[in-house]
Formats: sequence, structure tokens, C-alpha cells
Amino acid sequence: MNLSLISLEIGVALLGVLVLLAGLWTPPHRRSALGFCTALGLTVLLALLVKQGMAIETLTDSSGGFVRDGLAVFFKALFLLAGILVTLLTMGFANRLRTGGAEVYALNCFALCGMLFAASANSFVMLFVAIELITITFYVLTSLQSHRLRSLEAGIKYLILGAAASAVMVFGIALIYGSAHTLQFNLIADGLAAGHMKQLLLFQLGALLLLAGLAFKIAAVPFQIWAPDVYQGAPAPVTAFLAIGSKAAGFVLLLRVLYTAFQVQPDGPRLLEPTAMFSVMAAATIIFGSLCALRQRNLKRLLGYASIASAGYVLLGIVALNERGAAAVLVYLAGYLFAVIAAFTVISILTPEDEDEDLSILANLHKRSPLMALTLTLAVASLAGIPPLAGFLGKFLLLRAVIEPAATFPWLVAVALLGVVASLYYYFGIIREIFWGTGQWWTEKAPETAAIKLADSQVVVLVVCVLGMLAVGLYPQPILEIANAAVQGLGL
Amino acid sequence: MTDVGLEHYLVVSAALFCLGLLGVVIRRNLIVMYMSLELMLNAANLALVSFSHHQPPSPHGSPLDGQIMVFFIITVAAAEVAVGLALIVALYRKRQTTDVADLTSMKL
Amino acid sequence: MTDHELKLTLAMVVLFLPLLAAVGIGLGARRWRGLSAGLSLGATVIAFVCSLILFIKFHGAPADIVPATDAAFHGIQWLQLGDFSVDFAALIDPLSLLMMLIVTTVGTLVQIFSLAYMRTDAGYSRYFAGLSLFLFSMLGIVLASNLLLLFIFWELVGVSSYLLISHWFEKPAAADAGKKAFITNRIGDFGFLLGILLVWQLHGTLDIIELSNIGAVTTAAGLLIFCGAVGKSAQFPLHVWLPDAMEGPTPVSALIHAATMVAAGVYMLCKLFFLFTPDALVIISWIGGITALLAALMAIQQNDIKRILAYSTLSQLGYMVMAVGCAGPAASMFHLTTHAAFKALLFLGAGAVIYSCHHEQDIWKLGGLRKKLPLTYRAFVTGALALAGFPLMSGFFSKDAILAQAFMANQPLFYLGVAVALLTAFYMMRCVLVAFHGEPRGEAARDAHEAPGEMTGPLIFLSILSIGLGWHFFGLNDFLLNKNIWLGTTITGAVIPNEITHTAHLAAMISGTIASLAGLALGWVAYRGVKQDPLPGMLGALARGMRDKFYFDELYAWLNRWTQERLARYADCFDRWIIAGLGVRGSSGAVDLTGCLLRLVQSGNLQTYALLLALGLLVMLTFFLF
Amino acid sequence: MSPLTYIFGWPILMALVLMAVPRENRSVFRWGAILATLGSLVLALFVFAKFEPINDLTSINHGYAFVQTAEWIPSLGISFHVGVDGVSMLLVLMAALVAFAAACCAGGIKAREKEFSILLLLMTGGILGAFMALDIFLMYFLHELALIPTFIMIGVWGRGENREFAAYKTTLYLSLGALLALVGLIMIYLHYETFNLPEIIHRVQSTQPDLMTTGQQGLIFALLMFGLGILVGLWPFHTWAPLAYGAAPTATAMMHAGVIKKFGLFMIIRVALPILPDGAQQWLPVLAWLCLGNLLYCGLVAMRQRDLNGLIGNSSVAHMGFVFLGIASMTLIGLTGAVMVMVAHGLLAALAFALSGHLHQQARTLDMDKLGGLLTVMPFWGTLLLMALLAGCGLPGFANFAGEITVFFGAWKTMPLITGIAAWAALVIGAVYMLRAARQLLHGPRADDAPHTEDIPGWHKLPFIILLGALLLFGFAPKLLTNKIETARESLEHVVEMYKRK
Repeated sequence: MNLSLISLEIGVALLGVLVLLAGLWTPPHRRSALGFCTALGLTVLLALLVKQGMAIETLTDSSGGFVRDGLAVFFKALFLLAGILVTLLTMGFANRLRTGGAEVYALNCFALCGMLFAASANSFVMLFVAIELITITFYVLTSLQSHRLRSLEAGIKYLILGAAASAVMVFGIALIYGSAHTLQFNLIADGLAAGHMKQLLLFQLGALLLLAGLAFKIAAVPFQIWAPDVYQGAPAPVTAFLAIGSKAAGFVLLLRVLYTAFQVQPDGPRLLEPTAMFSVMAAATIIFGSLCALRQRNLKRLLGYASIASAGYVLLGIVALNERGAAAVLVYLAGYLFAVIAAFTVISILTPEDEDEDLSILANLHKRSPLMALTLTLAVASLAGIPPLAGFLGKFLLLRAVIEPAATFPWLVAVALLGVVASLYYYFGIIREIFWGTGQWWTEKAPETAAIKLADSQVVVLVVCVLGMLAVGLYPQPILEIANAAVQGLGL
Repeated sequence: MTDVGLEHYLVVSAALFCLGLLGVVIRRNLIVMYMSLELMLNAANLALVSFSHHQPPSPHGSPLDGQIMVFFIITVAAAEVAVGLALIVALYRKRQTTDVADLTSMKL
Repeated sequence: MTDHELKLTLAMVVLFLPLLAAVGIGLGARRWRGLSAGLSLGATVIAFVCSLILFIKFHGAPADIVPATDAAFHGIQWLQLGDFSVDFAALIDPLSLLMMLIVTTVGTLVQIFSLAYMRTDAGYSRYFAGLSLFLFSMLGIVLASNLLLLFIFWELVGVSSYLLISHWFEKPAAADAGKKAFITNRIGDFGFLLGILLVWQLHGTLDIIELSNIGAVTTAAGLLIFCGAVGKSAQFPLHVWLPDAMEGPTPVSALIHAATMVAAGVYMLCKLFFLFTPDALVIISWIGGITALLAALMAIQQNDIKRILAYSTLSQLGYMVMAVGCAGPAASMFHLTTHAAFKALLFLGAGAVIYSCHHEQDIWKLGGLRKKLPLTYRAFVTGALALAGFPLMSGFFSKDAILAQAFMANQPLFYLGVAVALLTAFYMMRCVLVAFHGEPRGEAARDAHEAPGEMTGPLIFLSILSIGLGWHFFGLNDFLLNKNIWLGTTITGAVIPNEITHTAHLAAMISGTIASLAGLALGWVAYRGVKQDPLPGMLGALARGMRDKFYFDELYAWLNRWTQERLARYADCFDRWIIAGLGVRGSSGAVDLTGCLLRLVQSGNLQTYALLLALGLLVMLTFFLF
Repeated sequence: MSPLTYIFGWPILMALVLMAVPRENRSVFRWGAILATLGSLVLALFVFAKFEPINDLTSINHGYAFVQTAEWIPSLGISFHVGVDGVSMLLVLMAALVAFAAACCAGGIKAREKEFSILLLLMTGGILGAFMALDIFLMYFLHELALIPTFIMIGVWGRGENREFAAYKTTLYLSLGALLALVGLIMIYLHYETFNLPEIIHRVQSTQPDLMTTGQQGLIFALLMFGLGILVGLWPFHTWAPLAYGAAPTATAMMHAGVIKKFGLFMIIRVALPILPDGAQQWLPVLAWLCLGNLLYCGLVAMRQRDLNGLIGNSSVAHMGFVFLGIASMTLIGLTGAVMVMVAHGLLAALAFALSGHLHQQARTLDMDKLGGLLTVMPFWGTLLLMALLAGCGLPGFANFAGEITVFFGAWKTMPLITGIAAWAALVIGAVYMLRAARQLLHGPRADDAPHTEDIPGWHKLPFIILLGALLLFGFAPKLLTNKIETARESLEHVVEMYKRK
């Protein structure tokens, strides 16, 4: 076993353990130093990863369960970046947690570790373990503000539903194992290609159950049901991590399972009907997310619904079943990372201790903190897909992938367009609150006007996010090249 | 004596899975729901083990894969239970209830 | 300087000097009243002189297009796209020379008259700018060498007329009248434009000279073009705007709504005579006849001195159009010329009366002005007699020519024409008797005193023209009867203007004289020394109908309300409630409602969630597995 | 570097510079915007004067002048690629004129001048760039850059009770239109694997005329026609326009109604017609009938308006019908006329909204029932409004007439009935509502309780004079326009030929 292959994961896990240990001896007022160290450590790891480069040679371990190819590296970088930003973001938020000041960094590291494994998973064992590592960590993270009922409630809801979804997925894995006699992706693919698959129905049933489990991770209809509540209840930094990390992990696994293991292709063997399934799923997800967000006033819940809709758009890239679609998924997620973290950073700073995250907290933001106002506006515009921001490019690529001449789904494109238009409505609502919101009209309370002082870490996060959105939107050539190279390994 | 084959195990496994799912759906007590979840996981374990046992010799994949998977599942389930019970206890200490109907502060 | 160059130079001077004057006033001269008036009048006088030179020198020369035949000026293309080009060029033929002369003459006189008439007006400069703009546009019509150019100037006279009618824009009546005039004209122009398009499609060109070598092709094109004349020359059924246009200053009425602009329609018919098929001509003649009769009847019961003249203008324009329809463009142009003189005279006379009587226009409140305004009285009577076709006055000859044409072409129209002549004489006698004879019936009439020299001078000059223009000595009739001045009559198959036979001449002369004298006599009998109008008592409902203009305004208002306005209301409602309401707000509302309903799914209850999860799984399996 | 890049880069650069200026320096923003737009205008005039036709379509630049290319996103076939031909040259000039006028008219903005100036400059740069872009993606991208400030400006600086509703409705409507068009553009891209417009057109017209089936072309054309149609206010997708213009601040209404709205039409002429001749064949007859919806129906609606902005807004929607008619005629004359109307209407709409903006600033109302006799108190303003209204009903001497008449000539031979109805709408209905406005606002007695109004002072007259002057200049000498369009004749003829191929 080549340890250097998983050195990154080891590094992150080790970092988590170290932080946990260091927390024991760190006085509470120095806790933010822990966050800084974590961020620093992750940055070093990211730098190492980048230095190793996007060496697009595929490396697998001896058992074949772990793979390190372009796709894996892309997602690892994505996760690490998300981890760094979320850690920085958590530093400003840690005093709200009351318990577990050091644990939150460690848990972030562990979740991140799970994500890194997920990016490399090449067998169902790895897939299962990675997912569970992520999910179980998130159960804890979600309910970390245990003095808030909502946090606790969100944790329990996530726990029960997440465990149910895991159970479904595991049962699916069992059935796939029963028909394919192996748990390794490429061996399953070989078996499929050689026509060894005897119990077709068993395989299909298993595959569907497995996909249902993954759909739960990305919060696609009909498995979206947990997302709004958990997004709303979890502490803002956790929600951010959940929205980008957990979702991206779901997508990388989906890509791997579909393309590496099941070898689905537009003109491939008709074992599954993924196109039909995912197009229906994407359409339903877009519609549900967009429409439910229309009248939502709770900011975090709104973004929860919005993230459901986003998952629908990303699914468009999977519907296409081609390299372009896969590359579009990658680019979209990269842009999504900056926008979501930017949005949740602002929310985490603004949310009052014991109050709702009602839209009215945004009132006067442009006076209280121009930087935050600008960032949130750009983030929301990017999510809405407005040029020249990253979101536009992502949606553009996804649309391009789904409007392939060969596989035209006019209705799917129509639904996507309507979703975008509807999303403009609620995103515009956010911008309106920032610039000319009048606070809570139902109470006599005048909106807050005091200027907000930002911590350095928060400024860093905001600036990085703004630059990221603009860079991906204005000069996407590098990321496009990387993404195109990354999806080569999928065998499409 | 009737020979117990793969199909029988699978039927039992499926029944367990469905029972578990049914339990999650209809029970209102968090602890019982949690137990039902364990049932579902164990249904999967049963299926994996029986598949592994009845696996014909094949050019790829070791017949032990399924059983290794089972160990992982058991371990993960244990972790899940630890976290889950801790949460439920925390909830009980806060609200003196384990009834899911009391957990509706966030909706719509 | 060759003839060609001379023609070009003078024509361009005539055309563009008024425009320069208008622009000059607009750009700054408007601050100095005298300068504005001087610029405008100076430009017009020079234009008049140039026109006179042109007419004397070239009235016998054949049609000539400048500058299109001149290589140096080939560049003046207004628009060019492939085979579609519009050259900015002047078509100078004897007819346009005559018309130029008429326009500049009346224009000069009216401007001199206006110097005094408008002296106290606040919008003095604006007024003269408007007049200059009008003269430019009118001369543009006269000189236009192709139909599109003609249409452009056609529209421009429309707008200058609009500006001048609503000169006193604070007065609601004046503002409304201007609007009405413009829109009614636009209806005619609509037909005109379609006509131009049709001609372009059928003939492949819009150049008048080229068209005249092709001749008439369809009746439709001719009739559509005629629509333009119907609007501009206020023919039935678009005649309603002209009486209202009397809200403008009186000199404007004299220039635009009597002598020149309204005659532009007739001028165009004459110039484009070759475009009309015999069928088209029949319709044209009847339209003209009907207008002449209706307007004459309406004129009988009007009490406003300017309105009487306005209806008489309508009636005379009908006469001219009828003449064109009877294949007598020469007679038509002849009458146009004499009419320009005596109707300008009448209007300016009426203007002098109005000026002297502090803007009192109701003839029943005037009276006895014969003694207070002797000069004006004589001028007005001269004009009235000319209009009534009193023997040996100019109107007598021209009306005679028209009647002769009608006699040959269409006997019923001839009798109609005679009847109109009788009515004309009758109402002019009524007007003169009531306004000038008897005792003053109002304050204004009692205080009246003669107008200043700027106003009486033009009156005298026009009186001379009104008397003598028809005499053989002037040669006007002979000039017009010369076949060479008519475009397009040389090609085969063209409708040739009728030559008047001796019989027709005789019939027209006798019946015209009798009608004129009989009308004057009837008027004398009916209105000598009366204090109020005896006619309503005698005619009853008919007189009311005449007074109320046969309810055309009401009819049109009703029609407009029930068609266009109603359509507009429907469109507006449709826009508001169906498209913006049901369509846009409705769909957004539906989306919103769906969203609210969908959100009910997120009940917050974990058990429901678990159920939904299981159901979702079941649905997914059912759909994609089986 | 091509001067074109400076024309649209200069305002954007200025916007970035202004971002760094503290907001206390109010006049800096105002003058910065004026200066930047003036710079663009001067450059545009320079380009207009220097523009020399390159009629050789086989040349490397496919007949475009001042071409500049640079790599941008090669892996998507997207590049920075600008250049002009006769058609876009005119639109660039018109846009620069209107932008300068709009910057001058932005003085009414008394709050958040900084943001307003920046947005105005972004808008200007975006739309100027969109007209000269030769890369379809760049075109779309820059148009969006110009469009988005519109929404914000309506929402933040708008007037009236329902400005928020207006902002929402406009945003959703126009975004839907832009997205539909985007889908169409992507579908074109998927066939040709590049966004390079001249290259695609070249391939359509010579090497690969049948790359797309008729059905595909029909679908794409429909997407572009309706998507871009929404942006322009094609009936029945027009109801956003009067609402938006009623609520928008003056400068925004000028820019949007005058310039940005023209982009949809420009793109139909530039992209849809040359690339999709078969699609055009299927859909242009439909467009011909829909244009009556604009001309006739919106004209009738305009007759019922009581509010000046509602009237101008509806009439501006109605005027788009001429352009659609010109396009639908698919003749050289009709297309030329369409371009002329675009230029003329851009100037006119800007003038009209500038005038109504001044009135609103003075009287705080645009309700025509409450106003009257304004010609006496505001002679300069009144005269200009009268001229604008007359230009709006197609009076010769103004550029609009030249364009409209050309469109009629282009359309008459193939569609006499539609042209006839259009002529009725233009000559009669147009006159009815325009003169009604003149009658109510300018003429008649002044009401006793009429609000106090003052005429346009001093140098503030400049933008009005510039716009009116341009309208008159192009009206008296439409050859200035047609000469430039003539240089694009060969490519237009190609388009017409391709259309008539089957």
C-alpha cells in the first residue's frame, strides 16, 4: 500500500486530531488561534496538492478502491479551498458556539477528510465510508449550537433522514454486490461490458437504491426534504460547508458511479435509463427549489431552497451524459463554492444571536458595511447566473451541455429557463433588502444602522470569494482547461 | 430438510428492510425510529453476507469483499448510534420529549 | 448663364429663401419682431420677383427637370437604395410656373396684410416663421419632380397648416381645429401613400416625367392618389376640417385655406392628370360635384363671415375637382387661379372687417359697414361678384369654362353645377347685404373704422386681379388651353383634356349668367333690410340641417367613437386586464400559488418527512424499474 | 488597438476609476460620466468619418472595418472580437450620441450619484460594445452588462408608486427574453463549435449551407425571434415597456428605450437572419403579422394613455413594429429601412424621454389631464416636445419618416395588406395620439392650479439640441445613413439571397 497516495487525507485527519489535542490546552480566548492554525495547515496542504500539480496520471492503490486522477485532484482542491474558507469563516463565529470551540475545527477537518476520500472513491466500500464520515460529522456539526433548539432539531432531523438514506444506499450496494460479485467500480464496469451481469433486475434495483442515497446527499427531489430544515437550523458556517462540501461530494460520487462503474452513455448498454430518470429529477428539483423559495423570508431557509434548485441545475450536466456535461458540473461547482461561502459568511456575521435570519436583517447593509453588501450582491447575482460572474458561466455551460443536438429535451430546457427566471425574483428580493429594505415593517423597530466591524479572517473570506467569482466569470480559460482534463478519466 | 438457498436469505433481508422502513415511517418515538434504522442496516448486512457466501467463483473480485463491507457497516453504525443517541439525549434534556411531533419549529 | 441654369437658380431661390427665413427666425431673429417680419416678407417678395421672371421667360417652354438632367447636380439624391431612389429635383413646367406665381403673389399680399393685422399679437415672429415654412412647403409641392418628394412636401404643408391654425393655441377651439385638420388630412394622405406605393409597384418609378410617358395603368392607383387631394382640398367626405380651420388668423385662412394649400389637391390632380383612367375620372367628378353642392347648401345658413367664405371655398374646390373629373384640367386650373385671387380678396376683406370690428365675426352683429368701411366694402363686393360669377368678372369666365366641360362630359353634373352657381350667388348676396348694408346691429359695427394702408393696399391689388384675370387680354385661358403644357397627353391611349365645343360654350355662358343673376336677385329679395334670417322660417328642417352642416361632424364623431376609439378602449382593456393582468400577473400568481402549495410539503414534521422519503423511493422504483 | 475598443472601453474604465473616488465628490461623478461619454462620442464620430467600406467579403475580416481580435476563452471558441460594418457603425454612433445626452440629463439624480454614474457608464460601455462585437458570446455578454444596470436603476432611482413592481416585472421579463435567446445562440454554437460570427456566416453562406436542418433552424429562429422579441417589446410581450419607462429615471429610460432596446433587433438582423435563412422563411410571415400587434394595437393603446410617459412608452413599442415589418419584408430596401428606423427611433425615444423627464422634474406629474398650455410657460421645451411628437408621427424632415417610408417601400410588394394596415397605424393612429398629447400638454389654456414649471436652462439645452439636430440632419439627408448601410449591402444581399434560395 502506497501511503503517499493518501498523504493528503492523512494530513487532514492528522491536522484534525492535532487541533483536537491542542484544544485541550488552549484557553478559551485563544481558540481563534486554533482556527488560524487549521486554516494555515489546510493551506499548506492545498499548496502541496497544487504543487504536485494536476498531474493527470491515474494512480490507484493495490486494492483498487482508491483512485487519484484528474477528477479526484480537482475535487480535492475544491474541498480544501472550501475547508480553508469555512475554517476562516468559523473563526468569526466560534464565540457563538458556546461548546466545542476547538472541536468545530477538528470536525471540519474530519468532514473534509471524508470529502477527500469521496473524491477518490473507486469502490463501494470507500464510497460508503467516505459518505458516512462526512454525514456523521455533519450530524454533530449541525447540532453544535446545542443551546439553540433549532440547531438540535436540525441535527436530529438530519440524523434520522440521513441514516435512513444511508440504509437505503447500503441495501442498494448489497444488491449490486449480489449481481456483480464485486464492489470495485472498474470491475463492475468490466463485468457489465463482458455481459456477465445475470440478475439484471437485482442490479437495477440496487443501482436505483444507491442513486437514491446519493440523491439524498445532493438534495434532489424527491429526497430534498431534509435540506431546508437543516440549512435553516445549522450554524451558518456549517450550512456553508454543507451546501458546498457535502453537495460536491455527492456529485463527484455520482459522476464516478454513473460513468466509471455503470458506464452509462447515451448510446451505451441500456441497463438503466439514467437520462429519463435524471431529467425528471432535475426538472422536479429545479421547480421545487425555485418555487418554494419565492415567498421565503428566512434567509438561510431561502438559500436552502435555492441550493435545491442549484442541485437541479447541476443535474442538467449529468442528464447530458457527456464530457461537456461533466465538465460543466465541475465548473459550476467551482463558481458555486465562492458564491455560497460568500453568502453564508455575510449571514453568519449578520444573524443576531437569538433571532430569526429574516430578510429584514439585511436592511441598510450597504451603509453598515459596503464590503458585505457588495459581496452578498455579487454572490446572489452569481447564483442567479448574471454575467460577468462565475454563476453565469456555470449555467451557460450546463445549458450548453443539455442542449446537445443529439439529446434534446425541450421541456427540460424550458423548465430550467423558468427556474432561472423565478430564481431572479427571489435573488432580486435579497438585493432589494440590502439596498432599500426598510427593516421589519410588522414591528415598529427601525432597522439597525450601526456600522459592522469585520474581523480580518472574514475580510479575507469575502475578498477571496469576490475575486473568485469574478475570476471564474471573466477569465474562465484556466478552470475550463482543468475541468476538461479532469473529466477525461471518466471514460466518456 | 429443505435446503435454505440465497433466495430465502434475500427474502428475509428484504422483509427486514421493509419492516425497518415501515418502523421509521410510522413510529413517533425517536428511539424506536432509530432502532428501525438499525434494522434496515442489518437487512443490508444479511444480504451482503449471503451474497458473499453464495458467490460463484469469478475472475474478478474476492468473495470476501461482501463480508468486509459488513464490518465497515457495523462500525459505522456504531458511530452513528453514538452520535444519534447523544443528540437524542441532548434533546431530551432540553425539551423532556422524544416525540417527533414536538420537533416542528422549522417548517414551510 | 444658360436657360437651364437660370431656371435652376431661380427655382432654388424661390424654394429655399422662405425656408431660410423660417430657419433664421427660429434660430434667433424671433426676438426682434420687425426683423422676423422683414425676413419673411423679404424672402417672399424676392421669391415673387423670381417667379415672375421665370413665368414670363419660360411659360412656353416644355417641362424640364432640374437639376437631375444636370450632371453637376446629380448628387442631390435624397435617398438611394438599389433600384429605389428619390432624387431631390425640381420639375419645372408651365403649370408649376403658374402655380409658383400664384403662391408667391398671394403670399406676398397676405404677408403685407399681416404686418398690420397681426401687429399686436404676441406670437408675431412665430406667425411669420410659420408662414415662411408654409411657403417653402407649398413651393415644394409645386416643384416636386417625383411623387415621394411631392408626398414629403404634402405632409409639410399639412404641418405648417396645423401650426398656423393653432397659432392661438391657448384658445381650445383653435387648438382643436388644428388637430382636426392635421388628422383629417392624414386620412387622405394614407390613401395617397398607398397610391404612391401602388404606382411604384405598377410603374416601377415615381418620377413624374417618367410616369407621364407610361400613362394610367389602373383605376385603383389613381383613386388612391386622389385620396390625397380629397384630404388636402377638403373634398367630401373629408371636408369637415376646413370650416374649423377658420379658427386660425384670417390672413392664414386667406393664404392657406382659400388660395393655395387647399388648391394643392387640385393642382396635383391637374399635374398628374395622365394617371387617371376614365373610370377614375367619373368618380372624381362626382365627388367634386357632391362637395360643391353640399358646401353651397351649408354656406347658406352660416352666420360667421369667415365660415361662409370657408364653405364657399369648399364649394369652389368641388367645382375645380369636378372639372378635372370632366377631363378639363385647363378649366380647373383656370378657376383655381381666379379663385385664388377673389377668394384671397374676400378673406382679406373679411379680415379687414374683423380687424375693424374688434374681432366680431357674426354677420348678424355687423351691418351698415358700407359707410364705415367704404374701401373694404368695395373690395368685398368685387370679390363677391367675382365669386358669384357676375358677367365679365374673372369668376364668370372660369366658372363658365367648368360648366362647359361638365356639359360635354356629364350632363347631370352640368345641371348640378348651374344649381351651385345659383346658390353661390345667393349666399354671397346674403353675406354682403347682411354684413355691409342696413343699420349696425352691434357695438363693434358702430365703432368700426377703416383699416390701415398695409391692409387696404393688398385689397385694391387683388380687386384688380379679381376683375380682370379672366379677360382675354391676360391670356390665362389661352395659356392653359395650350396642349403642350400638359404632361402625358402625347402618349397613345391617354385621356386627352376635352376641347370645349361651341355649343357647350354657349350653354355654359347662358346658364351661368342666368344662374348668377337669378341667385343675386333672390338674395336681394330675401335679405334686403331684414333684421334676422328669414330662411329658417321658410325651409324649416332643411335650414337647420344646412346650419348644422348636415351633421357630418356629429356623424364622424359618432363613427370615430364607435370604431377607432372603441377599438382603442378594447385594446387598452385587453392590454391591462388580459395581457398584463391575466397573462403576466396571472402566470406569476399561478407560479406563486404553486410555490406556496409546494411548501406545504415541508411540514416540519420528521415523520411526514420519513414518509415522503419512503414514498419518493417507491415512486422512483415504480417508475424506473417497471 | 482598434478605436472601437476605446469607444466602449473608455466608459467602463471610467466606471472603474469612479469606483475609487469617495462619494462626497458629487460633481466628479456627474462630470466623469459626461466626460467619458463625450470621449466615446468623439471617437465614434471619428470612426464614422474614417469609416471606409470594405466590400470584399472574402477578405480576412469578412467586410468589417476596425477589426480587433484577442483570445479570451479559446476552449469554448469565444474570443474578444470587435469590428463594424455600415449597419453597426450607425448604431454605435447613435448609441454614443444618446449616451452623451443621457449623461447630461442625469442631473436630476440627487441621491447616490456615485452608483448612478457608475451604472450609467457600465451600461454605455456594455451596449456600445455589444453593437460592435463580432463574437456572439461577447455580444450577449456585453448586452447583459448593459441590461442589468437598467433593473437596478429602475429599482433604486425609479419614480412612482409601483417602481418596485416595474423593476421586478422588467427584470423577469427581459431575463426570460435574454435566456430564450441564449438557448438559441447555444444551439447555433453547438452546430458550428464557435462563436465567431463572421466565420459562422461565411460557413452558412458558402461552405456548409445545410449544416442545420430546416426543422432545427425553425426552432432556433423561433427562440431568437421571441427571445429577442421580448427584449424589444414584440407584441404580445410588450407590457413591460410602458411600465418600465414610466418608472425609470430619465437617463435610464433614454438609454434603454433609445439604445439597449435596439440590441434585440440588431441581433435579429446580425445573427438570426444570416445564419438561419430557412428558419427565417418559416417565421418571418408570423413576425409580419405580429408587427401589426405593435403598430396597430399598441398605437390604439397609446391613444388611451393619460400619462405622458405611458404614451411615449407605448408609442415607442409601436414604432418597433416598423423595424419588425422591415425585417419581415426581407428585402434590401426593407432591411435598410429597418436600420434607419432603429437609428431614428433611438434618437427620438431618447429625446422624448429627456423631455418628459424635464417635465416630471418640474411639475412632479405627467398626467396630461392636469397639465396644459405649457407652450406659453416653457417655449423651448414646448417647441422641442412638439417637434418630437411630430417626428413621432412620421413627419418628413425627421429621420423617422425616412426610415418608415423606406420600410413601406420594402414591404409593399410582398405584403400589401400588412403594409396598408401599418400605414394606417403610422399616418392616422400615430397622428391621433401624438397630437392629442400636443393638444393636452402644450395647447389650450393653463389650469389655475397648474404646477409651476420652468423652461430648460442654459447649457442644459445642449443634449436636447444634439438629439434633435441629429434627427433633423438624418431626416433632411437620409443619404448619410443609407450611404453607410450601402457599404454593408453585399452582406445584406447575401442574406436576402440565402432567404430566397428555396
